[in-house]
Amino acid sequence: MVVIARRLAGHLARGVVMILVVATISFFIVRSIPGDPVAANVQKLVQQGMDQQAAEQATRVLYGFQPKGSLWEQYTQYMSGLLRFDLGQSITHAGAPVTQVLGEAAKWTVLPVLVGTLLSFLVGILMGVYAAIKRSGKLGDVLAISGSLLHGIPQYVLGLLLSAVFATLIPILPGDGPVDILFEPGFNAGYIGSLAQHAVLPVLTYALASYGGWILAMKSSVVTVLGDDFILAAELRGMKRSIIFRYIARNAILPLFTILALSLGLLLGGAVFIERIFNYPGLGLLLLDSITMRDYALMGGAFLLITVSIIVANILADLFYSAIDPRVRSGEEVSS
Amino acid sequence: MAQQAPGVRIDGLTVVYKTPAGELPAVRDITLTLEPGTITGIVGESGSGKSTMALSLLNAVQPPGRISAGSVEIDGLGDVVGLKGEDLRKARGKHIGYVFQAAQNSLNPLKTVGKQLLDLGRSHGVEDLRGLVREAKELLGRMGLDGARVLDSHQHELSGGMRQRVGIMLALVLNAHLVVLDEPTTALDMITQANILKIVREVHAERGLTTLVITHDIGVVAEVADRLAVMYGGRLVEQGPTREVLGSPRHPYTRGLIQAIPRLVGDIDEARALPGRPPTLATVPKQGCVFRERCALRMDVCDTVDPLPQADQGADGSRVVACHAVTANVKEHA
Amino acid sequence: MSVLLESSSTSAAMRRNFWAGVWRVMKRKPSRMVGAVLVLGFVFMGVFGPMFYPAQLPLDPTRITAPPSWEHWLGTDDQGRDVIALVVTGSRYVLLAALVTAVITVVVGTGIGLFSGFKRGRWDNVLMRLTDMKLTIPGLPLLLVLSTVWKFSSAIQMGLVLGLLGWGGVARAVRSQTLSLRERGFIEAARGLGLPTRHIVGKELLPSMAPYIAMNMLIAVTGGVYAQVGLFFLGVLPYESNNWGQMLNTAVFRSGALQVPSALGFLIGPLLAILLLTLAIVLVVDAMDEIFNPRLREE
Amino acid sequence: ACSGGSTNSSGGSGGGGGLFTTIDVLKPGLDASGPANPWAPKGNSFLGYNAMKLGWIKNHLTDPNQFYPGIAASWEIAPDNSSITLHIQPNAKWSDGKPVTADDVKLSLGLASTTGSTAFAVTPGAAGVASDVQVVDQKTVKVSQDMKNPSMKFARGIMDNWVVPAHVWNSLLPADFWDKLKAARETGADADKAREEILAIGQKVLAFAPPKDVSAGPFTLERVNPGEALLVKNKNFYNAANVAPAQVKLLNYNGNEQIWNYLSAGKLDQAGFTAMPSDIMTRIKNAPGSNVIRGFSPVAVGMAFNQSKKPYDNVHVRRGLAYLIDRDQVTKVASPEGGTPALTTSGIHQKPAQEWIGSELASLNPYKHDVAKAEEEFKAAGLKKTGGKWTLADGSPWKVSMRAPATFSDWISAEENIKSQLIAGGVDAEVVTVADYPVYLEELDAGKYDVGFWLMALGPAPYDIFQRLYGAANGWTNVAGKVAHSAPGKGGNWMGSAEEIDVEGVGKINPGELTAKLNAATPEQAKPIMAQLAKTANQDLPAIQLWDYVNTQFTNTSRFTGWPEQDSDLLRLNAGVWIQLGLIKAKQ
Amino acid sequence: MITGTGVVKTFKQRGKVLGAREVRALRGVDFAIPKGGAASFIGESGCGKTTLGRIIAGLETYDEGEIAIDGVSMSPLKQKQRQPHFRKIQMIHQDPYSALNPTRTVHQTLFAPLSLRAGQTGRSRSWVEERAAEVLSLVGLDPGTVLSRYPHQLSGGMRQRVVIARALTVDPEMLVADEAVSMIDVSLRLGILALLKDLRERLGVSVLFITHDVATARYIGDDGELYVIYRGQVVERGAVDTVIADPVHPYTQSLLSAIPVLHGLEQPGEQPVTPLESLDESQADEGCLFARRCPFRGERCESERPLLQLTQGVPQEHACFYPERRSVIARPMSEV
Ligand SMILES: Nc1ncnc2c1ncn2[C@@H]1O[C@H](COP(=O)(O)OP(=O)(O)OP(=O)(O)O)[C@@H](O)[C@H]1O
Ligand SMILES: Nc1ncnc2c1ncn2[C@@H]1O[C@H](COP(=O)(O)OP(=O)(O)OP(=O)(O)O)[C@@H](O)[C@H]1O
Ligand SMILES: [Mg+2]
Ligand SMILES: [Mg+2]
Ligand code: NI
Repeated sequence: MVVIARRLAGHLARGVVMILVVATISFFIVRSIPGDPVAANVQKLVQQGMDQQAAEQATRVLYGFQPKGSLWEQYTQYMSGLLRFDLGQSITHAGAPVTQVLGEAAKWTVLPVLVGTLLSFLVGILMGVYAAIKRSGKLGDVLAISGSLLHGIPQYVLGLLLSAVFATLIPILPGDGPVDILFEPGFNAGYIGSLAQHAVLPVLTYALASYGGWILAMKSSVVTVLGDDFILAAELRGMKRSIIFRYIARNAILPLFTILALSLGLLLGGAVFIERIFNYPGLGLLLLDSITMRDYALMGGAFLLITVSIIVANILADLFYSAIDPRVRSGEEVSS
Repeated sequence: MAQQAPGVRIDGLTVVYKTPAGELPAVRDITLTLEPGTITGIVGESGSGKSTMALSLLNAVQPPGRISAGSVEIDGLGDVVGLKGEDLRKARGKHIGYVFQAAQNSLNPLKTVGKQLLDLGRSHGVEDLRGLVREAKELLGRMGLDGARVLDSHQHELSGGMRQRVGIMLALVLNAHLVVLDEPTTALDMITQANILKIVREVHAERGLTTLVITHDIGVVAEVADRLAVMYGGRLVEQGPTREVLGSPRHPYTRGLIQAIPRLVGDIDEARALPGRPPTLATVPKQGCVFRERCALRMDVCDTVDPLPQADQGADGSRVVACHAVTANVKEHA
Repeated sequence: MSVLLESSSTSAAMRRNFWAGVWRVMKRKPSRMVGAVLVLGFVFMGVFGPMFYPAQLPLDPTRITAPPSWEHWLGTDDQGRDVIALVVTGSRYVLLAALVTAVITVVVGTGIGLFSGFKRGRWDNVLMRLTDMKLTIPGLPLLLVLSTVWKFSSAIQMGLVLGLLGWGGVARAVRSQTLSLRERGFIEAARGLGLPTRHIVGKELLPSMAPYIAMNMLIAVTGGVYAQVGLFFLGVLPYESNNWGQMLNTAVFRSGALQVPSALGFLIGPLLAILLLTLAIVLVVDAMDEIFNPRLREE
Repeated sequence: ACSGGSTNSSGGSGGGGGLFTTIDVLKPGLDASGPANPWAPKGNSFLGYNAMKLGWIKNHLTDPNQFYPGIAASWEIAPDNSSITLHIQPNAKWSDGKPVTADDVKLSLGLASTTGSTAFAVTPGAAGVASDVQVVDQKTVKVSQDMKNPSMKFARGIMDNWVVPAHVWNSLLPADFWDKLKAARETGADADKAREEILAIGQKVLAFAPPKDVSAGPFTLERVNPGEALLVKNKNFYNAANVAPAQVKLLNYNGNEQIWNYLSAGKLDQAGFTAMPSDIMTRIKNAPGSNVIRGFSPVAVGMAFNQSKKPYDNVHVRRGLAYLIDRDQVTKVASPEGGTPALTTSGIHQKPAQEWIGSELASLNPYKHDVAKAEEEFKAAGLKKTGGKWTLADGSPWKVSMRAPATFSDWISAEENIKSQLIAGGVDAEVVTVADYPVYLEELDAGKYDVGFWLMALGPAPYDIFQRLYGAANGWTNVAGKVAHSAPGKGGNWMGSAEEIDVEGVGKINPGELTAKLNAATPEQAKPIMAQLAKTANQDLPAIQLWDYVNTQFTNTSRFTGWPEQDSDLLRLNAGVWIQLGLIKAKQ
Repeated sequence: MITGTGVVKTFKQRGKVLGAREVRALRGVDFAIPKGGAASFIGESGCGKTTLGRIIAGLETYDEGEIAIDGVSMSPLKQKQRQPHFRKIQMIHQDPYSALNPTRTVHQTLFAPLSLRAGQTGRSRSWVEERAAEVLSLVGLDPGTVLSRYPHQLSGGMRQRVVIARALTVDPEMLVADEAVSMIDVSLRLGILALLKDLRERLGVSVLFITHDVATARYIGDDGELYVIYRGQVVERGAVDTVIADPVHPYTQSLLSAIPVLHGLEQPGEQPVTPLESLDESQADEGCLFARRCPFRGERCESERPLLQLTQGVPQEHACFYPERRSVIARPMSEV
């Protein structure tokens, strides 16, 4: 327990440093973006029929939500805000706290990503075991190659293909938006059903995008474990197949937890594509919007949130890992 | 099935491995009898086929290898080569205990020894799991370990010597009377090795086992075995009672091997290395004597004809040698 | 210091051996041949493809986003240009940028990994923290943010930025390889003999890792393609008249390829190119895996 | 709802006139947490539905001061434009039952001045600004214009303002607000401070979230989720009897392709214009009940030159290019549904051009596609043609480098097409895009581009029309009615026309000053000026007018009828206004 | 001549998040290896033999104490300055498989250090060729057949010879052979041992031989010294044959009695000493380090640490309060 606590403390310390660094980086990147959002806003208003001067004034009010002062002052202000979980105000949302806007969007990213990951994790692991066992046969080959292929194909290609096939050519599933409005939000069959229906394609894309990785990782992990002496030893002791299978599975899955965290990162990164294709109002879309709108605070916030969730996922995966690996639990360093 | 030390008769055993160059024999036409209640030692250099033979005793040669000919008759089990599926699985562990070459890593790193013991019990339909644990503790205690603590430990919490002892415990706990130990002391230091060998000897005697010890270290065999068999290039070149074989080796390889042992006392110039190098699966001659390349007594016939094992009966049991030169010599004398 | 030539006869024999091994591995599974041919095809397409077409692709304003036909196998784009011609001529930018990405990824990654694993100690700590950070920060969002700062005005620049963002994984892997090779006696022996670091890294470490690096390079190529095509697809990069990602963007967001089947060819073109490239590289990596794996290569 | 998902019929809860489904093209990305605040950019106040203005601007070709009644049932504009008196709808009530009063209006105008509004600009000396808001009685408000720098658009600036309930928004304006506003219009330190304070109030206004939507419009906001916003009928609306739909669903969208989807599935009862390819248009037209209404949209797009750069300083080069580019083809490729090729370059949208300059229009050079004439012009400019390619006079290569923001796909299409045409005509060309509109504007302003696309002819007010060509972007600034000119490359002057231009048949004129005059000119006074400026633009070609936008509205007759006619003056307003005016009827 | 006095090495095991564990690998070791002489270190696994060997070969730093090479003290020197001195001492690794680079031929392996030297001393390329052939002949390999081979084309014994040949390229004054024969096939071991002895005699290189098999120590040369090491401390030190025949420290006696008896050839010793407990590094450090396992321990052993010294009537140095000769080793039948 002490070891785990220490590990946790170490991770947290490193995580916090990481977050601060990322926050700093994003702060400066975001502020070095060229372009004049004020002029763009003015032009937009002018096109909508507003007078030049009025447009300028309106824009000035809107962009008043941007922090003022020297870059350094802004930075210290931003960092001290960060400690209070205050990420500033969003311009496009007329001064709404960035944290609130992010909170709205986060659920539309986190849930599908989690469901998709879980789904592909389960299926991928099973198929990975199968591919490992049949690795010298045709089927194993096909599984492995298709796994590599799926692992290799970028998410947007998968998303586009799925959307083209299931939402356009054979329109059996909704391909944009997260839910149908006419259902009263809440715990009722219609609303939940609509949510689920709309989530199918994005979740499927997330799942397919990570599935290949699982198959490959699980396969190689199983192959490694199969080569471990203790499996042969168990066989030579006449252990039941089912028990040996459990040994293999548990030992093979263990290293996958690290990959789980990494894949979460990958998926969260890919959310931009999937959400754009399926018009899912999650963090990715928010980030994209904030970039085109030059909503600096929101942009930095979205970027930070995505990164932080990856850091947290890493920590969780590691803790989970240490909870089930006795070697780590007792403080022994496990290589690989 | 409460049986006592079973006898084992290996007859014409050949094991081949599939390689890009075709199927090559790692063990070729070996005939060997393990008398009930004895400790037999097999020595041979790396790659001579020792482990392969040991695995054949459990019909557990791993792909791409397979037993291509011969039989392994074990009292109370019959021909193991013919066993399949559940029968084979049940025989392993319950009838034949196997202590793994790399016993260091023969335990599941994620489970405690005790849990693995229970898994073993369940696999073999042991009803009285408490009894099994008691038995295991007793065995461990017998080997100088604190049974309760060991059963609660994970592999990484045990030292090499302790792991090896746990391996022996797991091989014996189901009351197997035939035990195969593949390199039981490799990678252990001298003092631990001495302890393990002592344990092997004592347990063997106490439980009335038939034991097969496989090693590349003649010293180990000399220390524990009643009978000694020498393997070279997948062939059994000589076997007989340990003292006799060590005291008066007949096969030129055995002689060379014994001569090559560094000695603690005596004239150091007596010892010398064997010229040449041991064969590998690919370089072992396909026909004729496998040792001829390094043999001082090489004759023309060695190139073409496999020397047949010739047996004679000595005071402590039979001695077998497979060498044209030795046979010829004997004939000459006769 | 005099540099001596290495015994040429042995390396020649070795090379012959190697190619025989390669051939055997390729022959074992025909799919690998397909992969190799596809990779060569893409290289050819990138190098010579654009030469088959006029610098300014002919366009036909009467046939905008036309469905596939005999004349235009995958239809036409929103300007009435042939989709296949676009894919072919667009490949140069994409592949060049991907190549630059891969080279930088591998060079920087290997450099940092080697340095870190070789020097160990404080430098290692610092560099690995840096690498960890790079690996934790999700690449795509970072690219999105960066795309507003940088102007990716040429394929080389594009590759440069992608490469500078992508070296983390390679560095980590190379470092762990270096660390494990360091433990091997031959590196220590070389140091004991007083051989210069240049020799140790260049002659002892790198050749041992070469296959691994080559594989990483191939994978980095696909990574480079995906990232830039993705960015163009999202439309966060300046419009590039001839680029797979731009085609996807225009097809989906402007020509309604997901709405009207007639424009589907416009979408399929670049998608197919990406799929084939992925397939090709997956198959080749599969073959390389076997070629360079001494366990599998051993006869 | 999405393809494959449930359609309108699944709503069921509608009853009565049923459910009206539409989309607000100006608001991509509905924000479920957005407030019902018409000033908030992501707010959930929808023009005409739950957000009311004093009046609704008619889509008139030339007169900016034509309105449909909104909160104001009627109005009187003083003949000299010095004031406007508003009469509030006698029956107007807020959805919570309270009547709409003059105080509401006054407060709303106050709020407008904090957030930026044409008639309530806080810039000293701004044109057409209200000097005083006077509550005449509970249903009448009089607003006077500051006649120091009057504008023809004063009435429009007043009518085009949101009205929100004072009993909800009261707390935002401090008691001394109106004094502050007065102070802010002056110059000096006190004024600066006042402006700062007003700015701060403005921010509060933008961020203000009423606890509940209180609307004087035909609907109130029921709920928003990330996909859609649902509005229900407001029984207290003054014209409730004539409001047909019981519910309005406003769909969210993030990209135009989503709107295409909705439309081709026949899901939208009405939608504003979004750019789309012809294939999609065909599909949409084929959807059951689908109906397209087109009308005037006072915007044109032009290819503008930076005359500080060679060879664009030479008018013959500009003319040559105008001859070389086939505008029909450009329009067909770039904006097949949203525009008509410009007949000529006059700086005015072709429809109102007829009204403004009449027969003069015919005398303008149409710059019909004509390669021979282009060659002539190039020769006149001293360009050389070698090896089929035009080079500069000194033999150095010439490449027309056109810029566009990457996000404006129709502009890029157009430039791509122009590029092909130019190359075919022997002029090397390229299209360079920049990340997005903000960067584009910044760099354009900095004079970094040779050629860029520029929106022009933003009517209907004449001043606004020519302000695009002869305003700030071309060096002329109009501060407090005084015109100043800054040299090319300075003060935002990226077009770089000469300050005085000798126009054939007119003589030397200063187009900037002429333009400034339009601000306060009556239509009759404006006409001759417009003609002069049109001629100038036509001859001097600071920009080549490529196409004039068309306002296209999509409607669907399956569920509702009563849609506006083609070219109706209702067209630039959205369906919310049509509904509240009682035009839309449920289909029987 | 290499001498060491009071060499101490403590490893801090890192990798743990917080707090580090210390491993006291060497606790003040004295040694002296004369030019052309031989010394053997024996001891159990983990007692610090390799560490000491690596320190002597300059591959590891030491924390305290002093090492002098040919009278030059190493302690005040910087890492770079030490290098030329340590180059005189070459390490022969235990594992000939990993000690050679699999991607380089014997030719390349030998040429690198040789051409470096040729470059430094201005010798010609032909010298390099000659010298390569020479060192190969020295280790008993035929240059013609071996030079062009890759390591995997050589047997274990040949590989170990190549490793030695490589060490000889720099004309070392001393070879540190760490378990140089333990991974070589039994039948070939003596060959390597004979080679080392031969090199001593012919080239005058001194040899530091690290082994756990005491018998092999005799084959390096009978003039050698034997150091028995226990938990980082030298517990007995003397001429090889003396120590083997008349061990006085109980630990040495344990080690020697643990050597398997070749029944049939040998007679077991009369007073074998075998401790049952295994080595426990984490055990307390007070008193004699061996006390816990020692069957002959007295009260004094528990509280006081015996130091290496000569006592009356004992020919070799030892660190034991109660030194006593015991006949533990097996004797050949012929002698009995
Ligand atoms: N899976 C395999 N595939 C191919 N050849 C194999 C395989 N396993 C063993 N061999 C070969 O079979 C021969 C005998 O191997 P085996 O493991 O039985 O030797 P051993 O005597 O136990 O050697 P060691 O002392 O190294 O354990 C060797 O030449 C080996 O290379
Ligand atoms: N690099 C290192 N980091 C931490 N501890 C180390 C390191 N090297 C050695 N040790 C520890 O120092 C002690 C002595 O190790 P050393 O390798 O010198 O023993 P040895 O006598 O050579 O053992 P063996 O016979 O197993 O080779 C051991 O406890 C070992 O775990
Ligand atoms: Mg073996
Ligand atoms: Mg060691
Ligand atoms: Ni991966």
